[in-house]
Amino acid sequence: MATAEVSNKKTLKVQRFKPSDNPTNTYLTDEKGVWAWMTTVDHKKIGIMYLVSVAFFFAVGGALALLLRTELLTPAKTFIEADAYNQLFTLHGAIMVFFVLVPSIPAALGNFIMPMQLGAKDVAFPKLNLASFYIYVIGAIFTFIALALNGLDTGWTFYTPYSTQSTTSVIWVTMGVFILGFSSILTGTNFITTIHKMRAPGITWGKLPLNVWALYATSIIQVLATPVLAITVLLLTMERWLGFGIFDPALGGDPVLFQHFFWFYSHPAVYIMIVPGFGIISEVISTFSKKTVFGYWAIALSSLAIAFIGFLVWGHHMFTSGQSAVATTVFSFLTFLVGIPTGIKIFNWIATLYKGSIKMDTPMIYVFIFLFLFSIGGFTGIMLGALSVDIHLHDTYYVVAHFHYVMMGGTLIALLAGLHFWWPKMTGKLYNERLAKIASGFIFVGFNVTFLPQFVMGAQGMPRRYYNYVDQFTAFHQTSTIGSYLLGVGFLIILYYLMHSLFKGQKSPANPWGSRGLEWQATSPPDFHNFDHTPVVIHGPYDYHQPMEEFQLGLAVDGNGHDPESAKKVVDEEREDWKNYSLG
Amino acid sequence: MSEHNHEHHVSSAGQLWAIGIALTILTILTVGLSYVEIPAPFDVITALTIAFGKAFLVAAFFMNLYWDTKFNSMLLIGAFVFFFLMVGVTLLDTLYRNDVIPSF
Amino acid sequence: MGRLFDFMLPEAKSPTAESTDALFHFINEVSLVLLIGITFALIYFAIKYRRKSENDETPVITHNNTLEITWSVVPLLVCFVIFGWGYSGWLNLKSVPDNAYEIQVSGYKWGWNAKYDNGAQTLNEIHVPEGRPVKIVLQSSDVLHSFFVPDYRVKHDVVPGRYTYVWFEANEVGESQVFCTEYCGTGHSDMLAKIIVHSEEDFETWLEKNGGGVSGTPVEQGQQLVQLQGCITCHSEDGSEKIGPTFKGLWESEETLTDGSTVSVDENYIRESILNPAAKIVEGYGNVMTPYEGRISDEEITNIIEYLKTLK
Amino acid sequence: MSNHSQAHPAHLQHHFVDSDQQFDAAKMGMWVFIVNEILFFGGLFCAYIVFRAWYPDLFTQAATELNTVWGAINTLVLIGSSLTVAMAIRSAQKNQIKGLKINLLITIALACVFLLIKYFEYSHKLHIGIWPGAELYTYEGIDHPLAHVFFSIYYVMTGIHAIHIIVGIGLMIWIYLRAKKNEFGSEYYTPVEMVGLYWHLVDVIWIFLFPLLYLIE
Repeated sequence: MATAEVSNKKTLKVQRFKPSDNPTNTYLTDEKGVWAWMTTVDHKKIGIMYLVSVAFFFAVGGALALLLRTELLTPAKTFIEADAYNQLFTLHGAIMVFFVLVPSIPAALGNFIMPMQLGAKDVAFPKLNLASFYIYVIGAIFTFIALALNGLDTGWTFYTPYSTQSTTSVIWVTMGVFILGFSSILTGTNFITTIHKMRAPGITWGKLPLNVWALYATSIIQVLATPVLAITVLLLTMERWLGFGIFDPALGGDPVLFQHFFWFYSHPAVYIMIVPGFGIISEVISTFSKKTVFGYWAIALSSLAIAFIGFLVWGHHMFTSGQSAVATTVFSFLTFLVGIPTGIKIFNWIATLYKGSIKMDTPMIYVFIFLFLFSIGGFTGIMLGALSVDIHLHDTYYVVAHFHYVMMGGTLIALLAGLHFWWPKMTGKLYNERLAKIASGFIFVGFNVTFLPQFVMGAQGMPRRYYNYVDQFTAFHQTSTIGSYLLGVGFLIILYYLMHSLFKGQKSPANPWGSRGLEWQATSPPDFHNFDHTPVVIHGPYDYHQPMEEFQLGLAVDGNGHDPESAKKVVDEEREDWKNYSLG
Repeated sequence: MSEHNHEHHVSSAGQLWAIGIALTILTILTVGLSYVEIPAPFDVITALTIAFGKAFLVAAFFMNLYWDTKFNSMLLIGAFVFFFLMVGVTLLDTLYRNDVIPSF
Repeated sequence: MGRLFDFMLPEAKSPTAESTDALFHFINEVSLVLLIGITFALIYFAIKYRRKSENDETPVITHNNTLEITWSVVPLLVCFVIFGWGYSGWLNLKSVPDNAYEIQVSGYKWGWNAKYDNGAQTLNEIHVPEGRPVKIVLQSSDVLHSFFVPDYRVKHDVVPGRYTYVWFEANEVGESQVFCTEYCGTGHSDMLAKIIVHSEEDFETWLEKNGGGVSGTPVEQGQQLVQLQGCITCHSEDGSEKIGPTFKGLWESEETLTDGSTVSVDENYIRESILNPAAKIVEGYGNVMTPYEGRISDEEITNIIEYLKTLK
Repeated sequence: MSNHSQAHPAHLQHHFVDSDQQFDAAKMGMWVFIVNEILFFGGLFCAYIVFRAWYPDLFTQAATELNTVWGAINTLVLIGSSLTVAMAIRSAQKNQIKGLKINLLITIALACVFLLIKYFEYSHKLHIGIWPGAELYTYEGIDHPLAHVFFSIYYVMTGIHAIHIIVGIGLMIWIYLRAKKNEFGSEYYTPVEMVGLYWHLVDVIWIFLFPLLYLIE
């Protein structure tokens, strides 16, 4: 027993709780059976359900991508018709954006990890959390109904007036997106409240893990931007159904206004996808360098800066659209401003490595891959922000390559880093490190072989969304297709060893990486309530110079720490005293 | 787990009624003014000023923001700020479509 | 010149490309330097500071204000330079010289129709003079398209209900590719055109020869119209399979519609199919054609019908 | 984690430390939700502002078709209901369950009056051919080619607002039924306060809709 001084100068009676390496009672054993999972309000199980859904949709979207790339092996028809091709790329985009990238990190990994990093038992509104999962499922069902009917061929951007004239099932998908939006909104609402109200004693804003900061910034964007998407697709539905005349020029509307509405959500949505990835990178890079993150506040606040400025740059998707010259100028200028906080993060991460103790385990390998690929994504983003150059590159494969470098090379690689990092925490199992490294090699090589040629052919003038193409681009397209197959192989290897680990994997200790993060001070896999006690935090999450014992503190109380009065018990002792707590 | 331990504010009935009456008077005022000829931009400005005044009364006293934590007020103000940014930046396009070259 | 990233861009054939290309190379070269720096730092740190034992002690380096400010402000300044550069290049793309030759180009699903000042018309070919600024005034008759000429580094969306424009100055005789870069449906990737650059004299000759629009007997006029109106983008004249039913042998044939009923092809059916194509869709084809209501005169329809009668 | 301590009040959910934390979290969550409601309607207001700036004539002409008197009466009805819902929360805070129930019933009644007036306004317009969207719009009293656009915006704004009113009525019936079971009192009235916040928001939105749609001729 000892006491610890926490943020608001309150002295609490604490003791050490060392997580067991062989937990008997975990969230996985607590309630079993399909029904228990489907009705659970446990953020960990909901996170896992999201993860499985996201993986499923990623497999679907990835398979579509391979079909697309196969079709593009030859300049004319290879094996599918133009209309089918148009449907495939629309679905690939819509599924990857709405069903994979947006929920991937916040709703899957974030749901599982974030409350644990706060030392909370759950998110603030657990039932709402379950509801958002089911809203996501309902949104998905609507989309699949559309597929069963006439499909969708508008591109994931739904530009009017094509989308008001298309004979495919646009309304089903827009309703699906409308519903899906609420899933995202509710997750964001839940997270903001959780981060504000559910922090364990001692977790001040300055001791918040950077992953939580990133999710906080993400949630703000989700809450502010997603409602506008909802209203946009609602108006689009009305435009198709009743001929509202707001977006369709034939009825007196303005198609460029639709683009404003659409990108007011969809550009910030890019940050909904990438900012949580930044959080994962910060966690992993610190753990595998055993070192304090360099520039904690720079990284934390740059996420908020990105969230804010990210709202004011949507028009850079519209430089050639016919928006006013003033708007174009302002949007271009602001676009460069949003590049700066992103650059700051990259420099800070690299500085974190300096004089660290670097271990190249799989999560760290993915961080390195991320830093390389995302830098390319960032530089080409600067290229696209420059007005005159964007006129040439807009809507070519250069843009396709750019956003794949950011979304796949950034978000998805960060997701893989996070998945490999927290896999032992989530499942209590270790995976095959050798296979994991081989797979990461396939992914790195495959990715670059797929997308580097697209930069070149884009700059040469190859437009995106083309079913047929002129002969000069054949070699680039074929290289790209081969790369996509390599990527596919990489993902299959990952699927194999993760499944193997799940059923036959070696048992993981509570904290296999020696991380100081609070989530690692619970058992692997965690207890139903995450912690057996109320954690008390006295050090920052990356204070690797402090002994591990001091990261394992909790309120010292008889029983289980659930007594509401215990949190308020103030013990009248000096700060130095806590150091004398018994380690037994 | 932070920032709690405050007393919940209980408004007096008189106070609530006073706000209700103020809102009614403002409504009658704005309707009345709509029958008065006010030159072009100022009619909208007056109507919106009154609307914002009414919204302020509702938010501050019916929704208890006046007594609540500052953060909730910040949320509300933030929402309006982002709304105005959205409208403002959209208008940068829609109002200036005819200028071929930016006129600044 | 021989810049490092020359291989990425097509050869520039208009002065409008100069500023764009210079900036493209500048950003690429700066990025490459930074990328090499980042990659080198990553690899160097990973090797130099690799973990030697699980008990490694690491120094506590929380931040360094000088460094933070440097790597915030320097990139910011570089970005300002890029912004200004891009902005001035873009202003040039917007400022059409006064002496520009104007061509009206209309995008439709799926082709480009060009009209010249003396009434000449061309389909999917835009003839321009060499060494003289050309302003292409763009309009769309159905959905969004985008007019893109990689050789000139110009692009603009073609918006229904509005006029937009691009300008360039072709500096050598030859051909340049035009792409549609705004997704517009089934034939999006076939919505190609060629810009054909003539020397100044050749262009005048060409213009005179093709001036005055369609001419000749009704059948001849009809033949020109199916070209200019873009019918042949989707309907072949020789019986080959395209997006819509072929014209060959169409006249007085029996067509089965999507609802299972049949219709015999006569004047009124063809007229209806031009003005309101959605009314009767032939089995096996999609409802993708743009209605020509308001875009074609009765006389022109009659001439087209006369021409179709000849395609046995 | 099985044995909850005896001091636990029935309404306290397991993952909160105490009632204060639970109340604060709920309230903050509600405010975040209000933020996204504002942005949701914000999209519609944005469309309104853009079209109004483009076609000021259309808006002044078309607004004459809207009945200012009924609009004003509806505004007063909603303000009244906001007052009663505030009184309901006050009653709950002071443990006056009877007052809570009466105030809720008055609020529900006023909300129904609002919908009734809205119903008459809608049916009159539909009757003379003012339908949302170009396909159904047949009214010829407004000499402007884009008259249907104004009414599309009018219907979607007031329509979504009306859906919010209907949801609000449902929520208040739910609160009323829980109040009848004596679930609320000065110790626990979080749901009453949350529904109250929602209802005030619906009121605030109407406070803006009314002058923008009805008072611009």
